Amino acid sequence: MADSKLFSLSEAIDRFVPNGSSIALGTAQETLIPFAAGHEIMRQRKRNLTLLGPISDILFDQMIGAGCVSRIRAAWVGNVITGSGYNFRRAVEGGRVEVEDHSNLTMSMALRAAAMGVPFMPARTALGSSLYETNGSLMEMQCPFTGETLTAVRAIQPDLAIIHVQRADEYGNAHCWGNLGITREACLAARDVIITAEEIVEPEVIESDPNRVVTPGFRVTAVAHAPWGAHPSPVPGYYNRDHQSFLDYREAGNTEEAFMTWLATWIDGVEDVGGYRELVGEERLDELAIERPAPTAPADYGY
Amino acid sequence: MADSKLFSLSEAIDRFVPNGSSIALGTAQETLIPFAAGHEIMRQRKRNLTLLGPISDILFDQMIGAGCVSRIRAAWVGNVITGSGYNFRRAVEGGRVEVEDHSNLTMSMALRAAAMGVPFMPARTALGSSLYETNGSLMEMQCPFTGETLTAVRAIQPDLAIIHVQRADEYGNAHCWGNLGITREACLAARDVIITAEEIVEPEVIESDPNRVVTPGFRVTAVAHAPWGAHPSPVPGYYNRDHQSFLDYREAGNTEEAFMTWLATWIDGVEDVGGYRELVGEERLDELAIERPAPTAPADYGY
Amino acid sequence: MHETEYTLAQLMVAAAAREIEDGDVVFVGMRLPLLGFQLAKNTHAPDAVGVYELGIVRHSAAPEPILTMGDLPNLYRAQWLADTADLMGLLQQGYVDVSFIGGAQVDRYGNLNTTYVGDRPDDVTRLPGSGGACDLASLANRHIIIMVHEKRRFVPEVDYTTSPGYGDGGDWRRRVGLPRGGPAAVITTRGLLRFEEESKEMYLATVHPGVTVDEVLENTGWDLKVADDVQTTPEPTADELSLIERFDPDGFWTGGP
Amino acid sequence: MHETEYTLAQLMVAAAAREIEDGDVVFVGMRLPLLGFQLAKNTHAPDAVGVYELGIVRHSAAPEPILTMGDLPNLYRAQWLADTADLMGLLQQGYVDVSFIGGAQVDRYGNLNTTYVGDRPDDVTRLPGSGGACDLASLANRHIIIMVHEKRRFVPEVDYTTSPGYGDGGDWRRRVGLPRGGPAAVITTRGLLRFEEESKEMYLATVHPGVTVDEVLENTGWDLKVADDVQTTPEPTADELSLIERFDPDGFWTGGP
Repeated sequence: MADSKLFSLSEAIDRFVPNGSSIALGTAQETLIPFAAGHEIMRQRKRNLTLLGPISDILFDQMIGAGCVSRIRAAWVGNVITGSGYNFRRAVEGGRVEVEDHSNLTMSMALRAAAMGVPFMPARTALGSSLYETNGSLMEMQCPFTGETLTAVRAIQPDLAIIHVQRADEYGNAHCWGNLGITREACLAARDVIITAEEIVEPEVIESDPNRVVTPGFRVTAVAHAPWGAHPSPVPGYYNRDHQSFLDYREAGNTEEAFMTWLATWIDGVEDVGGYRELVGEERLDELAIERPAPTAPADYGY
Repeated sequence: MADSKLFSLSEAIDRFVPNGSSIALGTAQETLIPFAAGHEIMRQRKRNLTLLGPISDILFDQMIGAGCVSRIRAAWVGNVITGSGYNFRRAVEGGRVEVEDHSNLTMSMALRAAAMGVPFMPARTALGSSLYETNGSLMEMQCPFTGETLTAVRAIQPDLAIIHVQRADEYGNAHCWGNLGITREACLAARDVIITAEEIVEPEVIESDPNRVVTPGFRVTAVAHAPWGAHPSPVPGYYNRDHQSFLDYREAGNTEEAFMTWLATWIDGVEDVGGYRELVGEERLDELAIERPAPTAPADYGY
Repeated sequence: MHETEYTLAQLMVAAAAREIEDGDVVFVGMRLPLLGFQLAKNTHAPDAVGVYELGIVRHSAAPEPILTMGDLPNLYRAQWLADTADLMGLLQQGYVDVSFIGGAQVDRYGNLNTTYVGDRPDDVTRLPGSGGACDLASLANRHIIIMVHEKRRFVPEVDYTTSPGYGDGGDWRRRVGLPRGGPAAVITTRGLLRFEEESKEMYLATVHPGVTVDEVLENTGWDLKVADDVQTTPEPTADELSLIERFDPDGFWTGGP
Repeated sequence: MHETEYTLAQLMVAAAAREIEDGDVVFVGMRLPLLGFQLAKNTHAPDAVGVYELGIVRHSAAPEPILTMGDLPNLYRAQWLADTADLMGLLQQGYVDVSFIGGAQVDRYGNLNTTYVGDRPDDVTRLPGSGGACDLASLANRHIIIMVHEKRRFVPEVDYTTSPGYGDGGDWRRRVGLPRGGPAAVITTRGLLRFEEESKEMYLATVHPGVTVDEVLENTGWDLKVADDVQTTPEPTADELSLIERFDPDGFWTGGP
């Protein structure tokens, strides 16, 4: 059997996220956002990172505020239910962060191109838009067969994809369910994949349903156990979205000072995701619990 | 709620498979081959069909032998465990069937291009091969970013995709598991989708696991109940591969005369998949049953 | 702003719902459209299909109120949970009938800006960006724009085209290679605007109850065309209001102005 | 053909297994390679990963003998069941270390034909076609060819290049744009052949027990080069034979000649 890939989250981030890395995260968009991993990256003050994603729901803004980020290649950075991300806004307006402006479609095609091992993907979006002015990964092209004008999207191969899943085994085999966003493409495109999981389970659990496996285990670099590791975003089967945290964050990001207080409290003020959970408080977490379970009808893989 | 899309298999084929249609089938390759649907097409003597697929395990050969087919766009046509398909061979050598020679990769990209709504997909395969001489859907191109030489694969939009699945509801929502081959692309690319299913179940069963749904129900045209509808190919969770049928078929296809006897017996000699099951015989089918069930670990979609 | 028995947001949600036809495949966006789709589903468009960029396709309505499309009730008993790319394929193929997007700036041809306001690179305000908006504006058969109607937002020409409308008018979309679509309506805090058949220039179609045409013109940054017979935007019915309140019980999106 | 305590097919399976290194990602083909991979997994390459074009990735060996890659035991407890396109992505990215393909015709540069034998369009024999063979020959880091060694099959130039080898030799692959790879060995019914470093021309490396070099030359359609020190292909060990018999208990693939 292969060697275990199980690490503590802090060790996984320390070993596999060098300064200057390009990282795809938040790939499922509003669900399964790897907040615990992002927070550990902030705690370790990684530097000059490039963040890749479709829409990003406050995690990118937090990592920018912590000074970890020099470049963003994404479709949307902000706070989904309140609007702007103020650290992002200040960093861009202050010229401290470079942005490549994607749409959800161009970002998914950039990662799919890398996942397919080809240098670009053709698309029909963004023609006539200003995205061409602020995204060097887009180029107009003619279809070799029909002559139609298309948008060629250049492949983006992340150094890392960091994803949060429901359950994984210690060898990197993981089950992920719900809306997948661009998670599959990101994992297949990335050189290394780091998985944080609500639960670490026996390999038999994962092997019982190979169609639910998010990416082949042999491509995964590290697995870390991070219960509530996607809070305040929702995890299908585990907990609901903590809307209040997103609402509170609007104030936290509002000014540089306010954010420094937030950073000192929620990141540097706790040791790990366990400390974070305590700070959120059991009562608050209990309110997010799944109250109406809805298990799947079984499928059979026997012979 | 939407209207029911449930039809008898014979009515579904009669209504939705006009002569001259282009049809993707056998998209999971060796598993879940829609034999019952293919046999009904033969029974109704549909004409001038174009068959699309990756590798095809004897079904294409049978449909060619029945005179239903004028064109093949596929990567491989034969009998996987014995080799050549003799009806295919005779038809091509006699100039009665036109062939566009694909590889599994070029066929999957041709369908994915249509599924993505773009006129082509770039690939790195087949450069320097003779596929270019017998496949007008391939063209050399340069990457607009890197200048690398690539194979552009032209989109193929089938009139129909016909797939066999484990279970479906009457509205076209279906669960399919196992190796998927190019099934997802074929369904998303096709104008119409016909589904044959081992079981017709309540919508709640399908809705309990939306990640296992093979294609969105609103894109499906018809659903037909066809137990053992993939025999002699295997169906995960339902029955194993009937190797003897594939071995027997080698002789059946060997000469035109032999095939006419096979056709009279297995297609025209039975009324439907029910009659086919009787002809195969209960004892033989029992031997194919799943002896070692292996149910999946449940996932939860509650809130 | 309004002194009636419904809020402006509720009026706009009802107007958005009316843009959806039964059987439509709707690419549902954030905020008010999220409610507009649910309202249409529960009134005149029971067979509409909702597509959400995260990778969700729904035929039934979510069983509980949701604040955002990623809330778990919106995944429960979905028709399909898949990859964003799969849904982008539906969009590029032309299967999406209508979509909704909001913005910070719009111009007379319906071009929308949600990225940079001001002069790049130095004197600019940075906004969140496209998300899926550029894709929806490029590829849906029609799209609906939701706007706060202010002079600084209704400008002769947007500073940045995040989501293409009709460019500089006429057959611009065909010329740049967009396969179809364009904005069908702009639902604002003051009225509802549409686009001329040939020129593709925006014009005022209806004003909301209590709003005058002059008020709209004063709050538009160019010489806005006005329909010959400007009507009043229909008020939400009692049934519509009770449904909207069911979907947004705390008035998070549709509470008072 | 052979009068020993093992069959020729068993010898070839053992030779195929030896081409797999531990940790390799192996794109497993039909017939003998199916057994070669299982043999390697159970001997010197326990950490090899098997990839099957149908959409299967396996780390553990199948729990029961299988006749073909689509047999349900080959799906049971797979590491991943996915789309063919996903695996083609692994292949195009360069993650596949080694693959195996068979053919009807091969030439001195390892170009393989499994599509048309004879002169198109009139005087031809039609074979099944590429399947995934063209992709594996184009994109795996190396591929192994399995052949019946007959003069009519070992031709100076193939009638149709289904699966590119080294074209006309030298740096042909780079010239036509193939990103990597090429045949590393040809395992035949008479011996094992490899390719010269520079010219990429095929040469005889080992002959199977009981086969002479002359016999190989007589059955090759061109003036085949021969290694200075032609060795004898190692016979399968008793352990290897018992494993092969476990994977192919009825001798379907490895029964007598």
